[in-house]
Amino acid sequence: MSWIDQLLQSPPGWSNFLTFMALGSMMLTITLGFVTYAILAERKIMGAMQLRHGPNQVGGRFGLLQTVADILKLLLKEDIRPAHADRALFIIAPILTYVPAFLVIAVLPFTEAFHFADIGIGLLYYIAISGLSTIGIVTAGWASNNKYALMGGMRAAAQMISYEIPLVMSVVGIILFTGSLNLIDIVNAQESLAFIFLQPIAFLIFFIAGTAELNRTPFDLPEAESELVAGYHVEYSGFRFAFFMLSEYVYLFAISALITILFLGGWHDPIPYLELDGPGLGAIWFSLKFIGVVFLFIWVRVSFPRLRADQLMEFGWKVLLPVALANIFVSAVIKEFFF
Amino acid sequence: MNGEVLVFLILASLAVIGGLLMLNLKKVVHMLLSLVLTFLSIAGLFIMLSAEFVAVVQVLIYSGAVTIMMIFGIMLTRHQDEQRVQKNRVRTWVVLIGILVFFYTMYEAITRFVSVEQASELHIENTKQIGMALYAKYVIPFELTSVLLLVALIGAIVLAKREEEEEVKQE
Amino acid sequence: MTDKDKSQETDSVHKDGGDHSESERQQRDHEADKPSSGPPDKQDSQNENAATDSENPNKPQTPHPTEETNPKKATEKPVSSEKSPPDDKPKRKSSPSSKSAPEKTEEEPSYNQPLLDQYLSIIEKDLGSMALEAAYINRLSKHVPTLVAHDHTYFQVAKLLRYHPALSFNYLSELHGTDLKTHMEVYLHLHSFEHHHSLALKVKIERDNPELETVTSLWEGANWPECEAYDLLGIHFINHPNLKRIFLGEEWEGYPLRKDYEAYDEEV
Amino acid sequence: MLRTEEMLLNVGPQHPSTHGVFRLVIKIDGEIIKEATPVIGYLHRGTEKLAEDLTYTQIIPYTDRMDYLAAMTNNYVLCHAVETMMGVELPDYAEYLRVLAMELGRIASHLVWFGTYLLDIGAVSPFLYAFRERERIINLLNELSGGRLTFNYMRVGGVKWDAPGGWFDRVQEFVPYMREQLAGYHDLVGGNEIFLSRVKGVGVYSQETALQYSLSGANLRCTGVDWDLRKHEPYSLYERFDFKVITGETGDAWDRFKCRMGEIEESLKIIEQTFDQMPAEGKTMAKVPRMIKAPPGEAYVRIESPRGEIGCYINSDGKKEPYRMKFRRPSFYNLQILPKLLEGENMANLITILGGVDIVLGEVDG
Repeated sequence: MSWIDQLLQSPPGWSNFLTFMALGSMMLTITLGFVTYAILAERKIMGAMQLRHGPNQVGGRFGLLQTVADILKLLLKEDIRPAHADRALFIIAPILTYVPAFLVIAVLPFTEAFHFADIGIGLLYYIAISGLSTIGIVTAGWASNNKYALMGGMRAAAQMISYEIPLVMSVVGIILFTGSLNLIDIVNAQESLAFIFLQPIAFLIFFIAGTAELNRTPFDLPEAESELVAGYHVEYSGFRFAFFMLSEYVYLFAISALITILFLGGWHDPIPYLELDGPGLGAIWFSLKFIGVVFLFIWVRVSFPRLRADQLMEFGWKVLLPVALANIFVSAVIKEFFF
Repeated sequence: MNGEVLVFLILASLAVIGGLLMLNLKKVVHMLLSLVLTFLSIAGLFIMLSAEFVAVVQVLIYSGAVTIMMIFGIMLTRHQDEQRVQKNRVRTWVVLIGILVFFYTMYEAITRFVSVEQASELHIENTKQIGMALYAKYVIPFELTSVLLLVALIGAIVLAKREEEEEVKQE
Repeated sequence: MTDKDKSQETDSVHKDGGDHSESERQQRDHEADKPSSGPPDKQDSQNENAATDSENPNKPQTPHPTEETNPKKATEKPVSSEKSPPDDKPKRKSSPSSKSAPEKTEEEPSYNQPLLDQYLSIIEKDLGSMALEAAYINRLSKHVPTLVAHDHTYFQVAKLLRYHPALSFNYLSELHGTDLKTHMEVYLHLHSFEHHHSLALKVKIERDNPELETVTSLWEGANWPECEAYDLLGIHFINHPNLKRIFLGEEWEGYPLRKDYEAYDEEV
Repeated sequence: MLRTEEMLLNVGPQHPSTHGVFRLVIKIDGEIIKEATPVIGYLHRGTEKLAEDLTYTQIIPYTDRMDYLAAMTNNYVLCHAVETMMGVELPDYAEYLRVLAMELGRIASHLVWFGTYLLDIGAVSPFLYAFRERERIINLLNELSGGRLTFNYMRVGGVKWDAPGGWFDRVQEFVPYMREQLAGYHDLVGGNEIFLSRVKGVGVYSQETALQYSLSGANLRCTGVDWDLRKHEPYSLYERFDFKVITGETGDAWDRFKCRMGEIEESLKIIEQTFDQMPAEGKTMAKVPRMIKAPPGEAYVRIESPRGEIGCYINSDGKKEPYRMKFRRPSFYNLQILPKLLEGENMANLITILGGVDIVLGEVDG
């Protein structure tokens, strides 16, 4: 029984409360720190790929404080609420989107030592909780009382339901090989060989479906700027808008971490049998792989145009899902005969 | 009183509040969201019972899929935003008696329930145990259920198709 | 009827062109003067080939701009008997010379003259000799054959131009109106993608109550240009599917492109 | 089946993809467009009315502002109309300069279209690439005319200035560079499955429809109509150049894309040929009177602008101002087909179709 389980089962008291608060805040800080620099990285990388500089004014040559300044600006901005919006839901919606984004981080193991909740069904938990954000997005779209927002919300809902299925299906192969839904077990199963080599198709499906879950190009239909202006958050300003934006990047953080854990072997060294699995090295390996995945996401965003709504649905149901199902079947056969 | 009881109380009352709000709110979307609250609280209760798998499935299926489907249904179709049901005295009484009977039955059942042994290791390999039970002990009911669902799925497609054809005819 | 017979012989008989249209126009003028007595055509005076002015002695004091400086020209009908078939590319080199000396009695006929004759013969066969008010080659505008229809024959002429297999002007390049103070004029520039030739069709309408049949049924592309003419000049197109003030909005007062339009704010 | 609710959606006038102040009122059922009504006039400046009080030379800057992405062709059509009426013969050198300027402008205009179209479809990067190339063209035209967007370079009877020293070399350098970049565009965009699935079979219309709606330019050629005024009603010196008229087959957005990209290629060819043919130096102005007066009468000329057939009608009473001036603005005519194209389309195709028409609002509203 780990220390955190002990903590959970201890009697309530102010000390425990404070411990929990401190732990939570720590995680929040780490995540927000990541988000801050992920946004900066995205802008810098996109800038480099698009022949421009990206932020370079606030915080020195690399614009290191640009995102901080942006978030501060959003904090100070006037909070505008449309007159005909549904007041209660308009306020709840950003929270509904934001909270699950942070909840999912609880189960992600970053290194052998550094992880929070070690629950048996970590993978399933991630998928279930991330689905909750959809409700927030739909609510935001509905509550804004704006047609563009509503359409964005609808698209988000349709898209997230459609792509959640291949997302889940694609990892079944990994679950078959590991025999566990626990993320730590999954990482440990990749000590010798990362699952990306065993399950390349699953990786592709997961990456594509993950991009769709993140609402990023080429699947950024819910907030398609050229069509729906900004989609579901078109009426939001100030810090409520920041909630949506932050949760988007927290999900980027989470899904990149999840891909690292599921397919790239987490904190294990990338070259097997190299025996470079030191306690400190784990964090470095994880970070490198993780940064690679984030870079891949940004790269995809810069390169592709957007899919159309019906094509998106068709792709999800007619291509990804059958391929994912076939992958499960093949994995089962392989597992049966070779392992 | 330890944390468990406190959490239980919070979750239970949230679930009840969600249900009450669901019955009393006027806008359909509000009702739906209060339903989500109930679903989530129940998922929390499942976790307290060391039924992690069931809890997560509860979130995934009910809060995720079912709610979204309902939202779609509500938003895409014509409906009166506010509905008022006329109060019926007799009905109120019948409902009240029903509730009392239900409460009493549950009370009796719970007080007479004697747990044979306290399963202490429930949360360990929870999922595995469910899998074992489903695919070994209860495989026939499981298969029957899946057949039933399949039939329902096909039935839904057939019904939708027929209506479509009728619509074409009408036009 | 000898003219007609001659013109039907073959297209390459160019000398007929002038004669034919000329006599026709004389005829028409005599008849047209009696019943309509509407604004007589002054527009033609600018055209070398048109001879209507000469037959129109009782010309009113037209404030039309072209009258002020335009010398009477083409008083003689262009008797161009022995002329070679149309040269293929007589660029603008030919036009300035002809323009600089409008008084020249013997004028080189335009390379588009046979085309115009062909159009005229077709129109005459189908709609009678009364369909057109005038027909000439507009040398200023790259020698485009120009037909001037009456407002009551305008739609029929347009329809014929659109659907007649030898004409089939299936492309509307331009439609606009002009306020000429005494009357309004609608100008259409048509193009045929089958025969690759162009044509200008004009129609004069009265200024006080400008009304004209729409040609949207012939060319969908006339929809917005007609709205534009309605918006800016107040020309009402009858049977137009959706005649609206396309730029200025329904609440705008007056028609800005009319010459007597007074701006709300003179300073602007 | 579920009965879905129709709703009225206002796209614009302030919408990122309407390319200016253009409003589209659409009735949608779910994501299917039932009816689309364009509302224009937000940028109407009354150019034609203003022209009635201006001398011909004074009108030239106004034409710059109509199609502000291809101002050179606008300059040209006005000058050409007046020159046609006056019968002015231009020196070859001046005409070559005009052709160079117009073709550079055509490339720049198509580049803007390429970039913004991809932006509409959701790809941000090609926009920035296209603007890098456009920047070079704009710099070249800036050296030539002193303006970056509204050039006001042409005059009745010629051009304002001779090209500055070394300008021709810089244009010559630009041609191979642009070719290389164009190949890159085809790699990045033309071969992209997502892009193809977005544009193929979208916004299809037939040849007859295109003619019926008075479409012109790439919008007409994409249906297979071999029609380019530069080729078929040659003006300026276009007879002397060897270039192809790019036509499509199916009349969908993909063909329109191919037509426009092909036209960049052909324009580059024309620029190259210009250098082979051009005299080393010459006069930039023909002999024209100090005060330009078109002879009494009327004229309508049309030329090929990047957006289609741009025409200029002048009714002159022999004064120094036109009595009536009218521009046939291709965007205005091209936009008419939009309601027909959008009916029954998916909402997501709205922007693909609207962008494919390639409108400039300054031109639509005149």
